[in-house]
Amino acid sequence: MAEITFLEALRQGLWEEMERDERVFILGEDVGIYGGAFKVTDGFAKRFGEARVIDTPIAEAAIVGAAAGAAHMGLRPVAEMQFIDFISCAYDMLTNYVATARYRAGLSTPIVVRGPCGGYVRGGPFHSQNPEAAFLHTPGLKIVYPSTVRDAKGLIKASIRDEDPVLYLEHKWLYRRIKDQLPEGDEIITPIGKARTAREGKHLSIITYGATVWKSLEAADKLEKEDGLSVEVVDLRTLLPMDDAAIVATVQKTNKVLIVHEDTRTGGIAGEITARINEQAFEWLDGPIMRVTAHDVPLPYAPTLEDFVLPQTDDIVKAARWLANY
Amino acid sequence: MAEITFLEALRQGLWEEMERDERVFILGEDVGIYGGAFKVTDGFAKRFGEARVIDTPIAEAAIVGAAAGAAHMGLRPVAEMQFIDFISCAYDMLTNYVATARYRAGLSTPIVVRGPCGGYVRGGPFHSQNPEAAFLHTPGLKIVYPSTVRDAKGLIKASIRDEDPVLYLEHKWLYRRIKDQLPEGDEIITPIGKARTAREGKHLSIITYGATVWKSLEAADKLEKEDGLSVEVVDLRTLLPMDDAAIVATVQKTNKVLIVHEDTRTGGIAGEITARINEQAFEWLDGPIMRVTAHDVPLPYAPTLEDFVLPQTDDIVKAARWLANY
Amino acid sequence: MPAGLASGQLLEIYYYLRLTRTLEERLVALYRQTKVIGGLFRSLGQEGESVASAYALERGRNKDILSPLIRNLGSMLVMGAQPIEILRQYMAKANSPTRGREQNVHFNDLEKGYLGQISHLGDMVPVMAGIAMTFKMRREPRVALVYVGDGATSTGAFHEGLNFAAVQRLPMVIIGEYNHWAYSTPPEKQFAVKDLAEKAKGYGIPAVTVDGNDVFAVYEATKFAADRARRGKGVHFIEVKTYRRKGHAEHDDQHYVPPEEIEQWAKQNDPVDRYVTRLLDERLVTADDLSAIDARVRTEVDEATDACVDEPLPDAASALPGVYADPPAAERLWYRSV
Amino acid sequence: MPAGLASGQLLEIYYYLRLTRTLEERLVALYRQTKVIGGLFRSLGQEGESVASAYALERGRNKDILSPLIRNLGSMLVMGAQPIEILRQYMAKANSPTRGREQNVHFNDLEKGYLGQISHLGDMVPVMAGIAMTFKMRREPRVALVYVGDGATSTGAFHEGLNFAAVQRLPMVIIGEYNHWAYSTPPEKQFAVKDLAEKAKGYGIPAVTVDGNDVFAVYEATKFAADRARRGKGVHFIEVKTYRRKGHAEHDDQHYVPPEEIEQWAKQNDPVDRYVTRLLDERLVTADDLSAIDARVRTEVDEATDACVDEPLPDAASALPGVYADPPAAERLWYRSV
Ligand SMILES: Cc1ncc(C[n+]2csc(CCOP(=O)(O)OP(=O)(O)O)c2C)c(N)n1
Ligand SMILES: Cc1ncc(C[n+]2csc(CCOP(=O)(O)OP(=O)(O)O)c2C)c(N)n1
Ligand SMILES: [Mg+2]
Ligand SMILES: [Mg+2]
Repeated sequence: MAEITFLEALRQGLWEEMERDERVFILGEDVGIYGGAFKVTDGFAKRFGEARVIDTPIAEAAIVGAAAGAAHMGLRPVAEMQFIDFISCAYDMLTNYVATARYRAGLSTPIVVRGPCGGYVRGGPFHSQNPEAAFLHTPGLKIVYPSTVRDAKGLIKASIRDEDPVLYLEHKWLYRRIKDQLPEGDEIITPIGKARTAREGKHLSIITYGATVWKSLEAADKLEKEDGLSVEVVDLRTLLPMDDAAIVATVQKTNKVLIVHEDTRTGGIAGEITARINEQAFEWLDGPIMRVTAHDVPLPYAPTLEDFVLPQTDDIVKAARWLANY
Repeated sequence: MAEITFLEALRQGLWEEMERDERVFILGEDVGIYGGAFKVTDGFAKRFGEARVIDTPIAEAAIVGAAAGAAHMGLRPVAEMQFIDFISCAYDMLTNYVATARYRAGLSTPIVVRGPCGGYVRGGPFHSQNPEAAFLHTPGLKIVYPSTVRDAKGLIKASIRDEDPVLYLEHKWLYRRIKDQLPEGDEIITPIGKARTAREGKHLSIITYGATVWKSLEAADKLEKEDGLSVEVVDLRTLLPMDDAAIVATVQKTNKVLIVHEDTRTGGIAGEITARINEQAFEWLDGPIMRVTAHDVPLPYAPTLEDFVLPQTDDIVKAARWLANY
Repeated sequence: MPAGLASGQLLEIYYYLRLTRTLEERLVALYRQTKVIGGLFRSLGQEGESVASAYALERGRNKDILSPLIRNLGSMLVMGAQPIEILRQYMAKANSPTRGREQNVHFNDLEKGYLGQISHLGDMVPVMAGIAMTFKMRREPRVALVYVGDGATSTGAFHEGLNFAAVQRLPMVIIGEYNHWAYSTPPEKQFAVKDLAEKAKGYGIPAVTVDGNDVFAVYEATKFAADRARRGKGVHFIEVKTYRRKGHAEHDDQHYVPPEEIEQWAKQNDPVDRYVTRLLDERLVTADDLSAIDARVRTEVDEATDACVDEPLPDAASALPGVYADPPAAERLWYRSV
Repeated sequence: MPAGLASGQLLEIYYYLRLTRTLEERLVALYRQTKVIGGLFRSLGQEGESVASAYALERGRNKDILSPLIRNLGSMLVMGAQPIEILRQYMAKANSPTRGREQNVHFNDLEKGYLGQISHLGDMVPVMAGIAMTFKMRREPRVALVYVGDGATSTGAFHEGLNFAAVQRLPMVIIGEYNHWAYSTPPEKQFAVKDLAEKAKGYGIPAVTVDGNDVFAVYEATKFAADRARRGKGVHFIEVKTYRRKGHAEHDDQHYVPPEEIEQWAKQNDPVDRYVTRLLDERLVTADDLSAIDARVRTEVDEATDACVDEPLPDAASALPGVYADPPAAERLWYRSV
């Protein structure tokens, strides 16, 4: 069993689905001969032909809209946003046309829109975004956000097979940094809508997703060593629909919750999680639900500024300590 | 002092600012001779000329983008979205270009983007939206949402005078339903960033904004009469930046919070409010922060369905009772 | 026979023209009785282009697919939408195609060949490009036809979708409806070219301008374009010059329109009148044929109305299912069951 | 004198061409030393059109305004941006125009006459239309010039902005850069017309195609278009045919490009070489004039580099102020002070 990167796992998942199901095809900017800005579709055009790996004009609304039309007709399009930041140009198409299609008109629209998101890579304000919060109040859309090699593969396969539109967010900082071995042979599918306990613990729960899962795990180790604290880390994996059961379970287990995400504090999805815990497990809380997030600014480009704005392992440690002592 | 409608108050505010400051101009679809789909700018083209009341092509991104360019040069554009639902077409321009301009490049961009929002009017999924949550994690943007005749006028004037971009949301259901008298002569300005106590109370707080302020007040009367409950109603008025002081104050006063909004539950801004209360006033809570919101579906068109999906006065009454007895 | 249409077909076209107009008049009556929920949009004076363009397509199970706008009721009827479906939609009945979830002509039947629009103008162009792309990938001899208003050509979605389709040489036909108004906005405030066809040429596709109130001209232009697309020759743009004789919707009093202008179009350039005149002048059909159809249409619209006007609105709780295939239904909010 | 340019001006243009190329070469060196943060974008082979088009504008305090893209470094230098500002931007220095908040050429000086782009392609077209609209409203004899790549013409924002400007007859010039690539995508996958000028004609504005590597041709075309716009005659589109000789950014190995193609453009059609050859052939300047400028440029770039290469990055906490005019700064997060 060879070690593969997060990016390679995603690539494998896409490849296997293309092999398995001829209805699956890819469209996006520079996804063909070039293989995509991050090489996620490297070699696909060669293997599957340009008819199934389509280089499009620079037109995100058209990419998502055309994917929707093809999906209505029974195909399984996977649309790439070169950077997820550019999905803002397809915001109308995705929220108004695609997400509502089944409900308003009984149309099935099984598309996957995927792309590189997230910071910690000196990308500046327009190549580092986390768009999940903008799509969270979009009934009809699903949002997945893997943090592990296994889930990178398992969630892309599940997303392609899902009957509804899925926004698949892949963190650039994880692409080549995270490596793991995957069992060959048996098929890896990660169910959509199910969170994962990344680390068992009893004193305090960190609920998170994406890149900050790793920073939270780092913080948990530190807290174990330095403070003897046992911290549970829950990796949501799917943001919409949310896994209430898993959230409530960890609250009932540790009675203290720290929510960590990379998005800005105001309007980030920590708010929604906090509200759900209030409604479903208020009595179990031994302290306030607290947030560790980015500052409320557009993400600046200089390393010193980006590091200051984004949540770091030490921030999580500090916040967790405070909450543990509460 | 004559009674005027919410819509007329907004109109007066716009009119007065156009009279006061020649840098102010209006652009949008059918805002000129026609006076706008809801007649908010009726008579403006006649009075101020077509050079200051500009009928544009159907191009929301161009409307917002052109407004931004003019604002950089020192003008004060007020852009109308014919229905706020169509702001989704300018989502990229508003969140990426406009909102970040001051921070990333030191550009001042004092524009107002305004338009009719909200349901209860049989508008169906694309003429009833509440977009505030999609813009809440947009540092650099301000969001105001008046519920009274006075604030309709006071907030449009404050928005036009603000140095930063403001999204001004006006609820269609309030346009002609809400009437009030405004003192002639003295100028009405509602400060951005300050909530309003719509009703004093001591047993429970309802935090809300927009059309549901009125439904909450109705519920409060009912609860007073039928249950002898004294319910405080806080009208946020500004959603971004949020008035934490007012939120904390009401929590400390009543110790129980019900958040009511018309937007869908998941991803609506009740989440953010809940998180802020947790962080700043957890110890003051005698019960969980609960939400009364729309169901998580696109807003359907049939009266029976719309009434079921949207929060109604009775829902607020039921939820408040439950919380009061908690 | 003009445009190679047999007299049976000529009468069928007349039937759809008459049905469109009569059905809309019925909707006006229901609107005045406040039975219609929300706005009412008329295609008065534009029925010709909607009916003729749709009639030029291949119809029947899984043939061509079109995407109508609010003023293309006629095209949906041609593709097989039933008057009672339209009436139910406008009255938001439980039995309407969208079960009261969406408005007026916003519904679809992909097998019959129409995809319902959403309100956001321009969005259907990329979506229909995707449908055309599927036809091309599967090598099916099918065509996607999308209508776009003169105003909607200003949207970014129109541009992205048309350019996408042009580059991929997709089997798509676009009908650009130059009806002189976008709500209250005239063409000269919408674009700086005289004809929409000039605009379309900038996408590297053939574009023609035809008299939109001449049923035969629209039929022939669409047939030519559709056949060409079917043969793999790519996108074709057809501008139809017509006139929106009613307001944007019933509430709109058209104060911004010179009244004589409407008069003139009504008197001298009504697509149905022109069609009838030609049929009779050239003795292609008899006056009796036509009045028989008028009678049949009246009966059908009456029967459809009677059959559904008193139907119930949807059951409230039916608002929850169907947001996703799985999970099956959105949850009912907690306080509804305390 | 060609294009009515005095020899002083001819040398000034040469100075900007040389400065652009030398400065970019310096950036490559700094990039290899990992002193540049993020990507590095070259305009090698396109310096001519950037410099010539900007040089044709009226420059100085509050005159014309342009909006450069990542490959229009030359145009910014012409408008008065300083080499040290560019170097600081690429190295995210505290003293950079955006104080480390934004990248490379994403910064502005509206008085000097340039507005920084954002990454989202097409968005600057509506924004520059707004600036042109202001000139028109105030009856100022000023022009807005916006660059757009062949790929970016596919965006909805380009379409909405250009159409908006065309309808309003705004004093705007668009330079459409046909440099044969959009990242790895060739024009034939981007649009179905041969020339961008054909596309532009669909907006009802004049559009010309010029040899983008002929400095004089670009200068004259831009001067004509700008003067015309200044006289209130509206938008003008200029397509410049050129070639992107480097990859999309330094990381891009261009494996998708036939190598001989790059070779050929470098050998036979380099804008700087062509400019120099003409100046010397026509004895408009002497070789010494030019080498003097080369030396001056080297010194300036050396001095600018030395002056800033060791400057500090921004102080971390400087990330907070300036999101709004009021409130003055975003709050520091609670756990940073526990
Ligand atoms: C993106 C978007 N912006 C604005 C509107 C509001 N609106 C609805 S119809 C209309 C006018 C449409 O004119 P046109 O495209 O010419 O179609 P017509 O009504 O003439 O058939 C407008 C502005 C919309 N539906 N979508
Ligand atoms: C809306 C949007 N989509 C995608 C991108 C990613 N992207 C950055 S540059 C580029 C290619 C641009 O090509 P072109 O417009 O021809 O400019 P050139 O690089 O040739 O100068 C792409 C696709 C973007 N910046 N914005
Ligand atoms: Mg029209
Ligand atoms: Mg290019």
